[in-house]
Amino acid sequence: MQVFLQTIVGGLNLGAVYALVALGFALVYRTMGLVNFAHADVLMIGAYIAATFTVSQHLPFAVAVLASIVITGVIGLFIERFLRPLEGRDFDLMLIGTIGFGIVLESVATLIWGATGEAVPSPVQTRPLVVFGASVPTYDLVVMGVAVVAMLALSLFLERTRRGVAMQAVAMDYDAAKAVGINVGRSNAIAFAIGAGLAALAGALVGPELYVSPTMGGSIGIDGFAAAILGGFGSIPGAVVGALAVGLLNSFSADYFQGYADLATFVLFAVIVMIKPTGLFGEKTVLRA
Amino acid sequence: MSTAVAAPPHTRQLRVEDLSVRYGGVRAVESVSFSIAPGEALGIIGANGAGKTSTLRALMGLVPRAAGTVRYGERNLTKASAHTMVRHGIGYVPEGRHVFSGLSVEKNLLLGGYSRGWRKANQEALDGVYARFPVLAEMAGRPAGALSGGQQQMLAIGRALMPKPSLVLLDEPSMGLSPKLVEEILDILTGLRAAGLSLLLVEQNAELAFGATGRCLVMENGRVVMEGDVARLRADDRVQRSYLGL
Amino acid sequence: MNPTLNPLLRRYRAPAGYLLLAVLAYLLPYQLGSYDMHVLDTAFVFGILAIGLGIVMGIAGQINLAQITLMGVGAYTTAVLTTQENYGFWVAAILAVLASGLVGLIIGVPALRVQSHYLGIVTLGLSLAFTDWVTTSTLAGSGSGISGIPVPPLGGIDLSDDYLYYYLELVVFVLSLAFGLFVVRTRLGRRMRAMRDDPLAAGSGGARIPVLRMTAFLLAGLYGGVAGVLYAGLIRFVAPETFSTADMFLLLAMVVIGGRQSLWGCVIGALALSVVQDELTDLSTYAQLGYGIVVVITAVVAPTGLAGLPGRIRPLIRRQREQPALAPFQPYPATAAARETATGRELLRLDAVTMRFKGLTALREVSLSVGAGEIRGIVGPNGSGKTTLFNVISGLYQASQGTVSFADRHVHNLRPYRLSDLGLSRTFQNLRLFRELTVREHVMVGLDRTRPGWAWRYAIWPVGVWRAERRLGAQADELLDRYGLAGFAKATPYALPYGIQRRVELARAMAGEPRLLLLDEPAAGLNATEKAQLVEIVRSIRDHGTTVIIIEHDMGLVMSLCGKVTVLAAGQVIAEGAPADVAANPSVIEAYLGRAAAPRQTDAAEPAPSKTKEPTV
Amino acid sequence: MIVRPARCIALAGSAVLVLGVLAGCSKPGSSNTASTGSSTGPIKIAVVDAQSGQDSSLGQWEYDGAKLAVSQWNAKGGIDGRQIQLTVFDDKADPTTGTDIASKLASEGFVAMIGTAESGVTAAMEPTLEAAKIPNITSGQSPALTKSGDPYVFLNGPTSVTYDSTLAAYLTGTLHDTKIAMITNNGAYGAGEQSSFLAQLTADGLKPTSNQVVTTTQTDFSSALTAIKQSNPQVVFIGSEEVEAGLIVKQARSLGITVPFAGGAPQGTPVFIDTAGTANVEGTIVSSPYLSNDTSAASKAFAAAYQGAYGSAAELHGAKAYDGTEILLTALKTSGLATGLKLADAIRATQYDGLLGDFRYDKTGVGIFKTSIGIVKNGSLVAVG
Repeated sequence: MQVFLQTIVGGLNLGAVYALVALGFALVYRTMGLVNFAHADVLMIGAYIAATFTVSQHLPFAVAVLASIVITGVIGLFIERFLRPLEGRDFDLMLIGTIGFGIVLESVATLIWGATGEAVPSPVQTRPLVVFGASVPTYDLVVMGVAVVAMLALSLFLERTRRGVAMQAVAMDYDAAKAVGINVGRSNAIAFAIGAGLAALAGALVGPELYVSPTMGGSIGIDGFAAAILGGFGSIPGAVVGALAVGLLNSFSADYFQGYADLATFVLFAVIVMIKPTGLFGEKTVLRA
Repeated sequence: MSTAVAAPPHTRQLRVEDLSVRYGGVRAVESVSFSIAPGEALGIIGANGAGKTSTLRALMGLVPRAAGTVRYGERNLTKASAHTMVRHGIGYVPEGRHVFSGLSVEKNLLLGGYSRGWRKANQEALDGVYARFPVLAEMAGRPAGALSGGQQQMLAIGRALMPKPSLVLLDEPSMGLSPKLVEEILDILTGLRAAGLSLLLVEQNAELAFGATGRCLVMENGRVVMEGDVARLRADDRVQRSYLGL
Repeated sequence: MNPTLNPLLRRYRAPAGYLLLAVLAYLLPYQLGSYDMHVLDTAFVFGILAIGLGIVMGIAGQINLAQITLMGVGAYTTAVLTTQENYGFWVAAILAVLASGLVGLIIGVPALRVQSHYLGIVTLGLSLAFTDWVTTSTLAGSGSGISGIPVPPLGGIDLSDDYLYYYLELVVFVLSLAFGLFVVRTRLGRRMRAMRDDPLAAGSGGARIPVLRMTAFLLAGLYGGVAGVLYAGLIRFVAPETFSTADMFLLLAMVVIGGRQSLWGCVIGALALSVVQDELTDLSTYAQLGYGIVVVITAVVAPTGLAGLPGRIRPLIRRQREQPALAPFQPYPATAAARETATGRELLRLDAVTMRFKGLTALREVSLSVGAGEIRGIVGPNGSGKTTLFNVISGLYQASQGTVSFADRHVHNLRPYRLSDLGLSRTFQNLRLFRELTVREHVMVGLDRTRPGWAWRYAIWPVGVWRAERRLGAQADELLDRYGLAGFAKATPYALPYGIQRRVELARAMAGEPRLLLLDEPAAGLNATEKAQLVEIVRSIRDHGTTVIIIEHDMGLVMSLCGKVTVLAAGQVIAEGAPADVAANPSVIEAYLGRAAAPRQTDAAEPAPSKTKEPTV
Repeated sequence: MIVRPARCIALAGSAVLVLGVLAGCSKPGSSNTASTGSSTGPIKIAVVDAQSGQDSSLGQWEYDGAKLAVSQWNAKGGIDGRQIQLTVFDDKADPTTGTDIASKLASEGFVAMIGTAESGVTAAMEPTLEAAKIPNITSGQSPALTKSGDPYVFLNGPTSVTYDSTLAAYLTGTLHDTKIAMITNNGAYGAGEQSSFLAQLTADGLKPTSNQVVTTTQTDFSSALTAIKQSNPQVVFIGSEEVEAGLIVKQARSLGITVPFAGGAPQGTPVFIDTAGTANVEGTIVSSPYLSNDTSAASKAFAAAYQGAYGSAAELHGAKAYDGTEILLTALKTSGLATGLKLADAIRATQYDGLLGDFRYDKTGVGIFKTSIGIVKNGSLVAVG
């Protein structure tokens, strides 16, 4: 029973991290129709920036996270210009183009920070809470809390603000969006910058839970992408629910299958996607996809 | 019918000269010229594939203008890109409605007023559109995609009216609608004219165009083949022949 | 140069080129050091693997991020069977290739349900599942891999020598490439390419999309297996890290940079990138950076890769050649049998068909009966449901209510390819041509009436495939002549004027000699001359025994062509009869021109918009 | 000019034949086998290690250690007046890349190779290196490496059997622990650790209270650690690389596991300690042949030189590579710059008292059979007793 509960806690914590990653995938896809495989590498850049600020500059963690979000967001503006020709292209090209860009980011990170990576100390040092015999580390609660806040903020932004609604409109109908006066290029750039900021937030938060290195994006990116797909690609609540599902799937298969955890996870994932191809919440279709 | 959306009387004239459109090697529109006086309603009619929609899209800047000039009032809009047109007072109702189907009716309307701001800046215009189209007020929270065809058409028109344009371009508002609804569209267009707006109406439904405008162009194969008062064209059986291939 | 010489030169240019390549390939090892030899041997393994990825991704359009895993299956099967089960190398090799083919099929199963990024992540996941399995399973040597794979025995030739192994690889590679090119350029590959460019049109032309997708994955698996066996024989050691995601992305980059839609491109990309990658191994980080940048630039600037460059450059340097003109259509010989069928027996019947989309009703209780030998016109204002009607008849939509029967069979649940087999063919309103296929290939796709089982001949009797291909080619040339398209045989249709594209689509639809032909706005965008030719063609088609239903806006054309016209408005049939009667019908005039001319009706119903989009697969 | 195609083909065909004959009908490559070790110019030695990816910190340490030894020898004038040239190759921890590099070493005339840090990569390279007669002093510690009968493979440290038997003996014999839990990963290193430590326990008549296997990519260990916690062990054996082991320990502490962890070489490294957090690793029991930089005068000198050259503290992997390189260079000197089997024999004969202990190679290529037990205190490893 305790293992079961603890596995749930672990799964939810993983899920919270994946949620932050999946939100970025979902946002960029929903507003731009771009499947961005470089997202996890943007995350890695964000993690490095935050780590640099905390470890070398000794800034408070929250400040470092904010700085990382802002800086990575600005970097995102440049990346978007670079990737702009790929928006709305066929999937093969998006796939290889953004993967290629991810490799560029990885090598740039290696050149700046070296290949060996960096450990980031946990910013919260209090004892874990114990709930029904399961320990819930306080930092995990922070991550989950931030994930929930990020989801709500993103939903509010997309549903309630002028800019957010306009971004959705761009993805739904390019020409009609132009006709009502939306500067489509700028809208996309901002959407991508927000996605990059989200990636930075995710990266900064997972830094202390993992180890920051140029290759850290790999498996987080795949799990985050799987989460976004599972929830219904482009759906904001779907990203979070999908992420929690993938997190739980991961931790339970680790429990039951030990070394064969990945095998179990991905076979199950394939089966779920085949049964429900549009995900739990249905794909938020963009016109071009 | 309320006239709350009426723009202040304006004095701008639309002048289009030698507008051409090419898709690849195909000439869709060949050197089309016309002008619309302030408060005038002009119709462009013709059979399917005559180049009416391409003319309108080129005017809006949604497809590249291969040649020609576009002036509205003092401004030369020949090089203006599509998203700036609304700031010059030009509203656009696309062919096939093209409402943002995943967004609510109200958000569609607010997006219509995107260039002016968001809820605060658009509240008055929003009330005006709701007054004009009460059914949209009833449906305000529904996703636009769930509306019926006629309601979507009203939404598309309402969206174009949100920024209080002085000129509205409408592309086949009657498409796929029942005769009764076409009648309603006619009433709406008459109302817009009465409010002092200039209209450019592209229609396959000639009777609607005749009813809503005072002057029409007839297009065939990318060219203007006839032009004249509605009364004259209505009597001219060449129009009917052009349509029915007689 | 003597112009008479040109054809000769042209004829022998290709064989001479191949011969030169063969000589170079034979002599290459004499110029290389032992390390370069090893690099080249590894490059060839990737070359073969890239052919497999080229077929599944470039030719069939199916994202497969588990291609490297298929090689892993081949290599691991060889390793396990030789080291633990004591099988001979070549027996193990055959079993390994079969195993990879089987795994290819398994990995392809999701492609039956999902495509694009969904398929990407699922195949990537399955690839990680494989890595996990070989890492953990003691059968597969766990994390430390399997060493001690025996040297492949080959009649006393020492294949542990990289130089001699090269010749083995060369032979296998050439055979693999030749078979790949053979598949791509004959009917199986042609159908795959058609499916890639437009699954809907390919399906309507009789291609079994699910079977084709699985075949593509099977081929990817077999190629992966061959690459894996060669890998096992060359390196004689397998470990999980070798078949990793990073290597998969490298392979993907090879194929995209080389040009995914050309097997030559894939191969050249693989060989070049393997060698370049190795040259730069000492500058790891900068090499990675450069490789990333090249990949991005290729995706952005040259989406067709290196293989696509000649095609993009050629028009720039070569003077615009005189465009050949569309030759006149040569009417079909009117056969007696055709006249026989033109007796008006009912061929197509719709009973009270209703089509709803999410609460919108596009067709409302439409009933229709078309007799054999008719040319039926379907007219109506924009958005009245005409195209939806065609989509229901051709099996793209399933009617919400009502029944469709074709040639006395209930067909309203049949898939488009089944209807195509029964003799139903169509064109599309917005021209659905295959972007990368030549005009001749379009016609050949239309002519190809083979069933999926036919594909076994590729494995058993390729000569038979080749012969059938020549017959198909001859038929295609005949048909191109008939439709006046012979001058454009080698052109891709999207570079051609619109009128010719329309003609191509018509020729493709008629290639299978259908019993019923549905034409959706065939005159749209045509000029007056072309319209006149169209009338002539459609008449000849009917006289040849094919019944025609035509949706058209050009009323003049409808008037002159159709014996009977059905008028749709707002999803309902409002009139039917001879063209002249219909044109005089007040409700038709009202529907077209507006209502002033007709008395008002109290129509409370509110028909929905039916500007329906084509469904996407 | 008129060219008849048929003649064209015939010409080309005969050209092939002629060229084939010219090439001597011999198999290619037989004439240009690179001679290992030319008699002039620098002595070429390769370091092969991961310089990129997750294991690149290991690779960096090893390269630094080897470089230090070489630069010291070169400063003293090299061997027989010839300088030693050290070249580093990045194997990306990938066996295939390893085999490519092995061929490269063979064709470019390297006399010997230092590395790799991954037993899997070394195993993949072995056949090629054996065929090319290139001695290889590896940092791998898998017992499998010693079983191939390859005379060219040498370990620069003990095998994992030594690590784990020493550790098991300390836990069961000295501490009298009987309740020992295990957590290992399914990678090459982890699987090796699992089997050898489990074998030691079994030999002592013990069963682990819990035996958890995790994957190398896992980041959440809740279920495994909770199972371990419930089995109530006195100590947890950990068989995983630096970063993952650090995450495991970090999560274990937050789940309320307070007992010490015990493990091999990775658990003594700064990366492990930083990743887990200094407070979390306090008391970790480490079996290592090189516990700290101040166990002997030699290690102090090494550490000082290392600090001077790279500005960071030396640790086990750098020391291993340093020892291995010293042994190689000594053998080169004593054998009079021999190559191939002679050099291998010279290495085998070299008796070297190094940083890790006294190397006396047996015929399986293992030269050292002893590790010591250390405990992590305040973020650094301290020898026990």
